[in-house]
Amino acid sequence: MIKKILIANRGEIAVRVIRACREMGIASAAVFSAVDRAALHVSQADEAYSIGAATAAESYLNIARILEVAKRCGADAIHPGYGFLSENAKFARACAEAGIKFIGPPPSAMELMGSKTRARQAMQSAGVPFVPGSARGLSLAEAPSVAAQIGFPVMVKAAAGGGGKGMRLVRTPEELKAAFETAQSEAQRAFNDGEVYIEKLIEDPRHIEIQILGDEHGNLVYLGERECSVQRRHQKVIEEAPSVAVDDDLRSRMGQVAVQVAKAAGYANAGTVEFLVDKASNFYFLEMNTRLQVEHPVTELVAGLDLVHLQIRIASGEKLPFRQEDIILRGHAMECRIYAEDPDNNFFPSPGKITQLLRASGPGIREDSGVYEGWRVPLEYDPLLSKLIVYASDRASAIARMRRALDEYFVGGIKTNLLLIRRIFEHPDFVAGRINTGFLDRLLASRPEPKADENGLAEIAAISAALFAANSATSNGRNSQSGSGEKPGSSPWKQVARVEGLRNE
Amino acid sequence: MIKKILIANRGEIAVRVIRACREMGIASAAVFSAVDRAALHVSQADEAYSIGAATAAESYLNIARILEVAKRCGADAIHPGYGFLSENAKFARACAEAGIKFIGPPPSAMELMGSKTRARQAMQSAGVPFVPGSARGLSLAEAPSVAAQIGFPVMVKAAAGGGGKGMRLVRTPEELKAAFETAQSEAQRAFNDGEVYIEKLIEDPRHIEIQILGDEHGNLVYLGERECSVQRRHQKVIEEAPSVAVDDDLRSRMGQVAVQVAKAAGYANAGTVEFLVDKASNFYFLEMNTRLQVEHPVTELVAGLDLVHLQIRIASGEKLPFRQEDIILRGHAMECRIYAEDPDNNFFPSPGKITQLLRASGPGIREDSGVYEGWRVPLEYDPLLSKLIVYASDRASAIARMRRALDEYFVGGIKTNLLLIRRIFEHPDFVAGRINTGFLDRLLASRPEPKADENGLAEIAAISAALFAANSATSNGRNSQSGSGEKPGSSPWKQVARVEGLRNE
Amino acid sequence: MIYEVTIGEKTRLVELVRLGPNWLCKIDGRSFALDVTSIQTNVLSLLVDGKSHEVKQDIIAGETTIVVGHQQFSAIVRDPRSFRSRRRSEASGSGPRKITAPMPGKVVRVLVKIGESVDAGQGVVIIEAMKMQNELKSPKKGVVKKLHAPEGVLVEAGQTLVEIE
Amino acid sequence: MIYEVTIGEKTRLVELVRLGPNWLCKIDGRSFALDVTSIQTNVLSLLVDGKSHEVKQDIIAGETTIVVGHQQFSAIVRDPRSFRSRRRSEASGSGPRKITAPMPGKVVRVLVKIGESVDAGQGVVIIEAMKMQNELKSPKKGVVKKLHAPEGVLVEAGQTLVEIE
Repeated sequence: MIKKILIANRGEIAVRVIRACREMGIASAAVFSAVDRAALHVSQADEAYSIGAATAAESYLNIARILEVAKRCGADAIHPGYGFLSENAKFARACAEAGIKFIGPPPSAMELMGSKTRARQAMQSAGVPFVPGSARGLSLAEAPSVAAQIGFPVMVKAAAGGGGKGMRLVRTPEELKAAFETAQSEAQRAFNDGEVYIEKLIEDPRHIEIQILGDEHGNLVYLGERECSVQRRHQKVIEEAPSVAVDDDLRSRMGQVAVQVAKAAGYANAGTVEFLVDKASNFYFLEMNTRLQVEHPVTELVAGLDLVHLQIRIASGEKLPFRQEDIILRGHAMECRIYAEDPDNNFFPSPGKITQLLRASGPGIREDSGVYEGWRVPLEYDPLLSKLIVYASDRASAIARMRRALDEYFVGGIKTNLLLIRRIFEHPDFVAGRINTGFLDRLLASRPEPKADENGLAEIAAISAALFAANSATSNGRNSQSGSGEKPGSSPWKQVARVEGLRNE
Repeated sequence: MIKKILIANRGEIAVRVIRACREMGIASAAVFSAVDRAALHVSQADEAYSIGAATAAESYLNIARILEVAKRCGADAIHPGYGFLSENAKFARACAEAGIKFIGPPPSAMELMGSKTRARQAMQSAGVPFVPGSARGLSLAEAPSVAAQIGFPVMVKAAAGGGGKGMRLVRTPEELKAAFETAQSEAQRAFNDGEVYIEKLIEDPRHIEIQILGDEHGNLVYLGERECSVQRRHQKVIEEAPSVAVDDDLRSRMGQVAVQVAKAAGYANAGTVEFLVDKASNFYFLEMNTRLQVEHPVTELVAGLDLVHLQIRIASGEKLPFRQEDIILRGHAMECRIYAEDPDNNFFPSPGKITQLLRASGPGIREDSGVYEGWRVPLEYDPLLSKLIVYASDRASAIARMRRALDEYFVGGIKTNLLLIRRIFEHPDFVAGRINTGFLDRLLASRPEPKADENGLAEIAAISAALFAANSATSNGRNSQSGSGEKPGSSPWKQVARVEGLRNE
Repeated sequence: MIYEVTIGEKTRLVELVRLGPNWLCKIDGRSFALDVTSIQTNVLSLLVDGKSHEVKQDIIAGETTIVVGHQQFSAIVRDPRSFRSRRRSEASGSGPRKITAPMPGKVVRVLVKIGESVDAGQGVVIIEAMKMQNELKSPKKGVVKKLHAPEGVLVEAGQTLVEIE
Repeated sequence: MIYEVTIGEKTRLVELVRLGPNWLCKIDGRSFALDVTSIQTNVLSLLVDGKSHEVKQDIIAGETTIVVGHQQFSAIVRDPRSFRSRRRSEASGSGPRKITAPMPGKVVRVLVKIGESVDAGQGVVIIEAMKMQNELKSPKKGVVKKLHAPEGVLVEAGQTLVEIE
């Protein structure tokens, strides 16, 4: 078994891995940049080493420095978390050369999946379903017959593309020529490469992914799906397991394809195969993420397993402790990502000091957090503060539970997306499971429902604002925390509801 | 469905029920005594009403006052929690008379189980196994043959007994006469009733209980067992599910007996049937608790169900949403009860202000708490602060996870039993599952293992004590919270590990 | 104590009077008893006629938000007798206007010079945090009077960057 | 800064010297660099030669506990230059002794009178909390000099109840 793991990451995922190490009796070594000395992962780890300046390139992406620290402290393995170096095959190779186990798939699988074209070739020859399309550059002359064969509507896409440039939606054969030419010239201007291809348009697809797990002895299982359709600019906000769109039959078919993908890539350890799913429950391979995902907890909750423990056991050379038929999925789990960002101001990040942090707890609540009250969220990194995750016996109960948890959760001092999350959890389409990758953009484009001022809450807010002002005037700047604990008379607020009692009698 | 529930309780269980109400869209009404205005259940409920003085008899046990509040606020049901009025049949009847649904079993079942002798008669005629014994007062002349029939060792017990008085252990026939006579005269003196009976001694029994759930339409299921052998003076400290001593066969036999017990009592809603289990896996009925138990969360975690939700559905007249064969138990759950008490000072309660509260979180952690930082734990009630509960795929992982959670958990300002819990979770017998009702007393009687001063932690503690003193001297009494967030230069502790970095390069 | 509290479009006069250990509150011509307990810093428990409200206050860059249950309200509180709050409310009228940083960040570009004329809505400063850039715009037509934060400096939320007159 | 810290039977002299933004610590004749950051009130993060320690301090009724990982230590800290701490350490020697409440509670019985002779270990006061009673005993043979808390009063942890001379 691995004895000491260096965690080449920060934030909630670093804390997540440190907790797993502690539970497994493995020493954990954190690394930190100049602005992260006070970060939670530093104080929670058994060891912690400074690795450079705030800029990620000089610290969390600094391969040489990280390997140097790993060697110096005697770590026999590195967990890369997600983001940063987690999908960097060069880093994985450098670890291997330094005699340090990289907790993840073999570099060859990372390289294969890191290349869109190589991945597509390999997966197509393994019989994995792709969005129907020409898969190569076309001439205008070829376009009509290819499009007709695929069936309208189709997308014309730049081969060198990205970011929506050189991309045109074509609903009828008549529109094809004009769209094709515009896309070509746009692609030429944007990428200096006019090659375009045609792909079937998947209307209102869902983004559904399959968690797979493989050991280094060729055993592979899938742990069900995650529904990740609630996203903004490909940034997932809410994930759940299972998906309302996936029944037992579809789950087993998607699961088997995901295992096939992993097998074709020579995969080991934890990985995720992403699919688009259309309204007719056809699914199409999108890509494979060769790492632990942010949203892995929802799978953990429905499967009753700990994926980080399993990652470490696999990296230690152990065999998977179960076979496919032993996996029992039960109940429903949902995760929301709490970001330090301001949805009312174009999602601008909102770093700064967390002056207050009230957390949700009780039945069915899990919080994977990387922050604490009093900590100053630095400017330099991803604004993910924590993940609030719920488990319940069914989807409706999970939604109700998440709403309850959101009522309890409060972050003071910085802006967060908590109110937006609340809006999503109250949206009738979300509640009914009618979600697809366009859901959140449509919700953001619509005006928030002007809430009926239920129970005169605005009046309560006005009174409260006055009470807070009176409190700070009375306490005259002294720290008034713990009014509850004050002896009668020493606080402007009294403990006992005498007046209330009298009034009602 | 019930629309508004008054919670006739306080502390963590009141908060637990309020959370369930919120998740089910049911209004919750809290009640509070004069010292509980600032308690968590008051601020978390939708409504809150003062019900009287600090003394429980004048508030949380005040049936008339509670019913008056329930009627005034329009509650259509009352949840009694555990303790206080939860097993008071008179209260349940008074609720029914007031037209308010008591969320619990019918009063007749509470009365039956509240009477030791009536319960024994009813259960014996239903074929429920009891500890073998005479079950009635004996004369000295009858004693030898009865004892021989039961088989030594036996206990001679006062019929009117309690608290160990009039109780004698007899290992051989020769000791019987003297022990019988001493027990008789002790019973006569203590209870003014010399009647004694003989019962088989169950050596080193385990305390194992079965959770049952019944609807008001005659359907009954069992949800597996809880192992509650770690107790001090019949006060449970740690509970877990499943028990290492229970295999599938024993579970189904105990479960069926528990369902039989409930059926014989005309039981509905949640209840617990307690058994003693001997080394040969014989089990004997002890009593039935006609309420939700403190330790219900461990069952919730392995069964994936919410017992309070189900209690409310049952009380609303719904049928159980599953049958026995639908219940899937998975993984392992453990709970420890965090008390405000001082194990080093004869477990004396330690009320007072919680000056700091650092909570455990992350994978597999649940906390059901009734307290918050800054709250002053009142003198008047049970010292249970919160319950720390873990779930993992197996018992060894659950123990490791609880240790990790205990590392994270910290209560400042008052004494707690956290260190004792830690000692239990490190004890080789506990880790191996070799526990019985005498385990904790034996552990307490033994000296704690003098810890090797691993890694010079005492030295680190000495340095830290000096640093805290220097910090408070430097900051000169000002609130130094949030050193982490201070700008460089304004705090005696610096954010960036420059020296450390220099030293290592 | 009397406060003028503006929430949304509506300004209410809230009068608070001590009544034994509790408060009597007058608002919009009605009075009622308030049972108030401080739970933690910035968290109050209010009991009003049996209804329990946990209310939280958050102040970011001088702006007050009040959270009641799962509703959130921006509030402006004025003490009508306080000189300071009067002055502040005047400052938000016409006359010179300050452009402040909406969140902590780094000033990456200053787009104007002192004395330059700017239109309402014209970009003035760009600040960056967590790799996202945000262009701050002039709230009015006017002339750049002062530049407080040169390119490259780190600024706090609420810090004045530019003054437009 | 120099402190005398007693943990268990052992008293150590801890010298802390500022070294740039960090500290140099001398203890038991050895010196090493300390990288210290305050995480929250009463919580420090210490890095000593790469090892990370989250240490917590808790003070109950004047007694300091230091928690390092899952070990807990009672600590007595003296500033050798401080008059006040010298006096306090003298007070714990012979001479008059105070009996203090170990936790908040209610004084339910006072078992002695002023001027009464008491033996070491003799019960002096009974206090009650959460329905449990606790008899406080005299730490020494002597005479009751003062009674600070009559029957029926509520007392705080650390409050002096009786003085024995």
